[in-house]
Amino acid sequence: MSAQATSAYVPDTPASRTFRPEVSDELEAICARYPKREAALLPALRLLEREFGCVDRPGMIHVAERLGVSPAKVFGVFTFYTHYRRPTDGRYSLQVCSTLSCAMAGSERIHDRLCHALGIEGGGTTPDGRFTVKKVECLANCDMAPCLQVNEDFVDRVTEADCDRMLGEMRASDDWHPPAQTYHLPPNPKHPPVLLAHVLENGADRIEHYAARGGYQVAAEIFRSGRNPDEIIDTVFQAGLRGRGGAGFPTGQKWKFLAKNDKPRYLVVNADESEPGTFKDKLLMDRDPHLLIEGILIAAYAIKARVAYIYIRGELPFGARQLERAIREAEARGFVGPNAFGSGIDLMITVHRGAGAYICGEETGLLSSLEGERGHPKIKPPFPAVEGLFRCPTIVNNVETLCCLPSILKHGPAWFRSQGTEKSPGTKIFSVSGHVVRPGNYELPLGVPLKELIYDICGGIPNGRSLKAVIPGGSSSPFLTAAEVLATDPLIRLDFESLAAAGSMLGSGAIVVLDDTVDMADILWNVLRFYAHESCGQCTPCREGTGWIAKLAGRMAQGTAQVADIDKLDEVAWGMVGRTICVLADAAAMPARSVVRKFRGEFEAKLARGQGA
Amino acid sequence: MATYKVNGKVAEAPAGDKLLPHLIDGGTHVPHYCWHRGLTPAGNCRMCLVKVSNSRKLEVACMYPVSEGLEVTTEGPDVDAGRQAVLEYMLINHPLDCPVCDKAGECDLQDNTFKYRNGHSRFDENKVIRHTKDLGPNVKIWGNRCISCTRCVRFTEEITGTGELSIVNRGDHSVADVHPDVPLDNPMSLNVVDICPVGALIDKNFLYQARVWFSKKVPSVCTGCSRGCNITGTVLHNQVKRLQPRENHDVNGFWMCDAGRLDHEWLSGTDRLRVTKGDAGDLARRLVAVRDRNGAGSVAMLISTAATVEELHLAAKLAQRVQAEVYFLGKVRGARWVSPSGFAIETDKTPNTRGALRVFELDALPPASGVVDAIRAGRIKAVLSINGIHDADWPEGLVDLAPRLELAAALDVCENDWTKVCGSVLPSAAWAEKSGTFVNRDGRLQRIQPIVAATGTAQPDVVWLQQMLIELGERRTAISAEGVLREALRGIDYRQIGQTGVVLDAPSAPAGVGK
Amino acid sequence: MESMESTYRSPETPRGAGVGLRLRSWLARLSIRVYLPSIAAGLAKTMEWMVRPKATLEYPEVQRVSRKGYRGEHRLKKDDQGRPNCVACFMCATACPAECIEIVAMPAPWPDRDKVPVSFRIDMLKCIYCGMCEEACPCDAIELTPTYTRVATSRDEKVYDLVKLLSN
Amino acid sequence: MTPWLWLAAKIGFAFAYLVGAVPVLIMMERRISAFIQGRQGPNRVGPMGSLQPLADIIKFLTKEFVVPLRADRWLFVLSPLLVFVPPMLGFAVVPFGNQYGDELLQIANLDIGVLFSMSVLSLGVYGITLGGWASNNKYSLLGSLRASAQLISYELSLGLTILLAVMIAGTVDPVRIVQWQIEHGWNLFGGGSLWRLPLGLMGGLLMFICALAENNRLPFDLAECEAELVGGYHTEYSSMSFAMFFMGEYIAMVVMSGLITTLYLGGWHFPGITDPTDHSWVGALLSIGVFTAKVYVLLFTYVWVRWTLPRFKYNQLMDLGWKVFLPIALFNLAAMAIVGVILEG
Repeated sequence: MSAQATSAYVPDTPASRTFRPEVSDELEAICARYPKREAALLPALRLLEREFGCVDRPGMIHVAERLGVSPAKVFGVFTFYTHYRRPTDGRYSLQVCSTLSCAMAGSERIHDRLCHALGIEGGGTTPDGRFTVKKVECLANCDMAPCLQVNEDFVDRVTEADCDRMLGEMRASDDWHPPAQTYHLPPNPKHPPVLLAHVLENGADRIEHYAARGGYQVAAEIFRSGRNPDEIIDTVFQAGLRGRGGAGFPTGQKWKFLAKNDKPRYLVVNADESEPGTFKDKLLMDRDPHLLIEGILIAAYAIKARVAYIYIRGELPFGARQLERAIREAEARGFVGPNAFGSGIDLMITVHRGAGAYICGEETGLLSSLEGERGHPKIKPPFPAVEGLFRCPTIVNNVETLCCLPSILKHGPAWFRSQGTEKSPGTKIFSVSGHVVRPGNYELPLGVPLKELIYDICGGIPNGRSLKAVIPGGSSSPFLTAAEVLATDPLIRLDFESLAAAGSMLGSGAIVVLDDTVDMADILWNVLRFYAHESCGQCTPCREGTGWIAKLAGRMAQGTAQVADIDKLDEVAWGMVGRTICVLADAAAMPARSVVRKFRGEFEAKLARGQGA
Repeated sequence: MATYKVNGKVAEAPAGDKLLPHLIDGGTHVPHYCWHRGLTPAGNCRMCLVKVSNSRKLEVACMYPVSEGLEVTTEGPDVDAGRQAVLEYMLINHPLDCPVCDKAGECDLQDNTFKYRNGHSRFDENKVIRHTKDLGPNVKIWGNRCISCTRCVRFTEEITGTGELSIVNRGDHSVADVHPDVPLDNPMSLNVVDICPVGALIDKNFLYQARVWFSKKVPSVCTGCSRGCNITGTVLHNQVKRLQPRENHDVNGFWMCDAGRLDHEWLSGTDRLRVTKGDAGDLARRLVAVRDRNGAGSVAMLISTAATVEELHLAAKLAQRVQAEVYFLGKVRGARWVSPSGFAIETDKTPNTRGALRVFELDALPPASGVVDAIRAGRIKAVLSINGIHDADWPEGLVDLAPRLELAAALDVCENDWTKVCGSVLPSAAWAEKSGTFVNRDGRLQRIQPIVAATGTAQPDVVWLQQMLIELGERRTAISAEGVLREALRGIDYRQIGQTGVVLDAPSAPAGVGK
Repeated sequence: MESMESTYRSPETPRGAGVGLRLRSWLARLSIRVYLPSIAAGLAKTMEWMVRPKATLEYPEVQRVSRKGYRGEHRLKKDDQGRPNCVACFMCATACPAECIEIVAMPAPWPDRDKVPVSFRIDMLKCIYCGMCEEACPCDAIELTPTYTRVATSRDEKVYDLVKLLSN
Repeated sequence: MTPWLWLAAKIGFAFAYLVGAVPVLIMMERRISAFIQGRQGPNRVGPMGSLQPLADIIKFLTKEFVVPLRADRWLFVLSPLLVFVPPMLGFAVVPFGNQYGDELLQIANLDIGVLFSMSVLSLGVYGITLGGWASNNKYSLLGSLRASAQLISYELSLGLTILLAVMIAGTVDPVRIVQWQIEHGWNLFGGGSLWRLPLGLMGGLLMFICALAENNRLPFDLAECEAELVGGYHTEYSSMSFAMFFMGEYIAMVVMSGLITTLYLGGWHFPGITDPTDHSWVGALLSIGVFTAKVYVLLFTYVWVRWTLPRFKYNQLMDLGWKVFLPIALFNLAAMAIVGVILEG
């Protein structure tokens, strides 16, 4: 211990931090984009990180002074988010994704390899302050598992050999970056994509490309013609578009709930894609940001919002840069900004980066975070549509939802309804990862049989293995067993109703396929560890319960639990359901209960073995 | 107003109001941690679960709005099961170190656990360890005990506006903390200890001083400034161990300042006067003798504004009898401090300036410096001081002029330069040792009562002054402080004053008496 | 004699008994009247006790070995580093029905605990040796030893302080 | 040796014999009571605790003699002596051995020795009565009254049983009673005649029981019944005066045992051990030894009975004395007289 303590990396902490004048101006510019100065807290911490390499104590005090908040609040916010660089982080922060798909692809081995090569323990920093290795939660790159993030850059499909090579290169250079991420889209012959139609095309992220393929026409038409916003709402309502973020709430309905008062209205784009297994929004934002911006324009017009914020998760810096550039491009063309499309409407779009908190994907948590607070969800009612961001009526929509808008308005609700099912119309991007031959994003009409997706479209289970379980909608959805997936009656279709009837949910459409090699206890531990790590800590049942069931699952995975602990896990999980402000506790409890119930025999056998040994 | 039902009984409250305060006011027991009447509700502890007719699941009463026809159930197996579950979660990472926790005995978590849990835990895992450290000069945190209710955080944000506290980390590592370089050091910081529903935040001054179940709690009024915050004193072995605010919305709300809270240490200090020098009757005779020798106005009385209304009344009688000139001794310190929530700390650090104005029927109190001038002028030949302030603003030169006096006498609580030169010194009971009333700056008459017994031969000034008056034939027998109050303010007795006081007249706050 | 009769009721002669039985019955009644057999039995019993081994131990040459659970004088236990186990929680003082325990606490100088006693006094003259303190102790710090022989020559000596209790 | 010297020697021996018995008895009483109760008794002072009585005496001697206020001082001082002296006198006629040369081992060879001893022994009650009265204490007075009533009650039965022995032996001279028993057999067993056997047994038993009552021994120690009367007649006595009561009681026990031995247990003789014709110093010592042994067996029985039987109630005591023992003793005597006349003329 003592040897390690002496060799541990201790950074020098300066007595005070002060922004350079130009950074100071930048901060003021950022503050100007929010109605309250303290809302610029997260971007301000990013500035600290950029300017001084990390967020440290004097830096926090400086930011507190600049934003007029207390240092403790800054400290509280900073400790809430995991993605900011700590003073103890090394020059290169190697963040290994440890969540489901990556874990199944062997991220644990990558992590251990890195630690071993650097001679440090997980979470530690080399004594020279050069390298830090840590495990992080889902990096939204599940089809490229296992995934590694070096500072802010992604490295896909890392092998142990890659690790050694990269470490060598990083040792040699002070400013090493991995090669830019390449994108792929698996072939999907059955259904021509709508949203994903152009993502792989060269230059698809440029406004020229987007405009050339007919982009911004819908928005321009709406803005210039001065259409009645309620008409647009009605159109969306008739199209039956349901939220693509997870809950599946009808978007038009949500818009109609907006409080009728004279407060400013806000449109917030939920780009905090952090549900394990989901990686659709990342692709859209990285490759086709203008599609989103056009969607934002339409939605903002419809709900009479004059300010839109894109809350993008901190782990997606490239996406944030793409969006910012796209906004600048759109501003240059007069689509965004004062007097958009010459309509007299001033529309400001701001990209707001999160910093590593799954709970900020929950809409009220996201709003708290956007206000510069810890990402604590708020009690509903009042719903954000009545009292949301800065206590004003606010609409929070998912990236994919907004991306659907241009085509809906272009082709009309009937066209949209012609795809998918009666109650779940339209197409949806399904992010398939895990044990399938061709993982990736598939845009399919809702109502596609799950079986068909796995076996026909994705090419089935590789290596001649058989199916064991499927997570149909991100790790917060209850698991489906192979029998349930393969059954023809009822046939499980990928739409909101069919999955709800099967006792699970569509969620964000993140499908993780597990073959028969996996140990369900390991999977459960992995999932529950994620929720324990991501619980905001506000409500007692969630704060304590997620940790408890994760520890229980941990002992089960290690085989040191008792058979009676299976029931205990089930009961403890049940105690969390419906007792909290947001649904994170339910999101942890429901899959946990489904796993221990559906795979009880496997758990019992394992634990009985463990006790015997 | 909406009509709703609580456990089948009809109740009324404004629609849209949160349920919990109305339930509590209606006498229903609803356990709660994060909710505090003086703070905005947060709804995060999930303890105040009740069943409402509008919802399938249990709802938290602190955030649920009252609506017409709502039916609320606050007890029964469902509700108890919900609370039990929440308590179980709350306890799994709680260290359960009640034996060494100062909160034990007055801890909400302990009480509710006793009520709802069976003493059994299903938790076999390792507990999360959080920090134990000083948050500031007066407050220490035991992070393991913290239940993240955020009462303290909201207090520093909403009441003091200083925001030194925040919840840091997330999940089960959440704990209240300060920024490492900015300690919790505001004039009201110790209130967070009172509102902490568990033993996470502890008053370092009270740390390990007493187990509360051995101690006694006595209501009184703070004498630290003219605000007159209502307080409760905790006493053990005849020593005041701590002072806490007592709820009074007309004076201090739920709070008090740190200075007032810590203003009890001198009560058992070594400089307290414990031995009588001289004798009350003799003193009275000598005062009269001085008057007889030198004529009316040759005697001065220097009365502190820490004297109770009763003492002032008797002092006025004495002054009349010996034809004394009366001057007043005060204590004015610092600048007025007002929190964003409106809680004020006054500069007049004596509790009864207004009472003195009223009893002596003056518009302004002659300051103590007048005595010095009068002695210098040769007018005053005897000075009797009546002082209950342990560090009063004595007028400069008074002590040096003592040799020019025929008689220097003091009724005082602590030894000071003046009592050292006095021929007669009668030790007085301090505020915590006597009964009496004060009029605060807003004209509210409030009552103190003995928290501890006086040491040595110290007596309340009411006793000393009555002995003097008896000697002079002004009175036949000594009566209680309450009797003196009835005499001083006709028609008011202690029962009427009660625990929260009565307003005497419209306020015009005096600034206190300078040197 | 009335009272005697009431205590020792003569056995009734069964109806229709034979001569032998009647005679025996009569003798029995007589013997009770005369007390002599009872007295003889009593004398035999006392004689038996006289020759038995004695219950008394020759204290102090022979010391009684206290049975398990004997409640003698208190002691405060120490851990392997010689520090008192006591954390000054006052549970013993709270449980004590004789109110003979007086503790003054202070913050602990060691990191592994919060609170230690700076003074721990038991007035052994007030103590009723009920063992409730031992029952109440959450740290297994106080226990009642089998020691029962400690004498003192003044009242003050019987007020045990921390040092004494730790060395007891 | 001159007769006077002999007399002085015998008196000296008797005095030492009686006074010396007191510490022995104290010791017996305490050790036996302890043994019966499963205890050890005093065993610290001297070997086996043998010096404990000495310690007691030193204690008594060094304690303060307190005369209660308004007590009759003279009688208060006198009464312990009255308890102490008469039993000693009674020993004068008891033959405590055979004879050495011509000299009988008896202080005074009175023809009517038995009657003398009876009369002298009953004087002891004066001491008790006076002591109780002189104490000026109601408990003492009650105790002493009880003692006198008890003495009178049992004196009758005692006298009748003594008479029985006298009738069997046909003489009132103790020496000759012993002689008769040597020749015919112990009076306890009827003096060698089968028909007298039940009478003798009954007489001997009655005499012993009455002796218990006479000596205020349990179960008849109503006079000093602690539960009701504090200490009875000697409540107010302390130091040596209390010790005198104590000694008087023990000496009375010894004398009474000597009398019973003489009248019913064959005196100093035991067949096969003593030879009545052996007047050498060896024979004399042997006979004294036998006498002592018999006396101490009786004394042991006193103590044994004390720690076996509980105290009677006063009414039971009186019932027993008057309604049981007196008729039995009378019947015994009458049977002896009538049957004796019929069978032996």
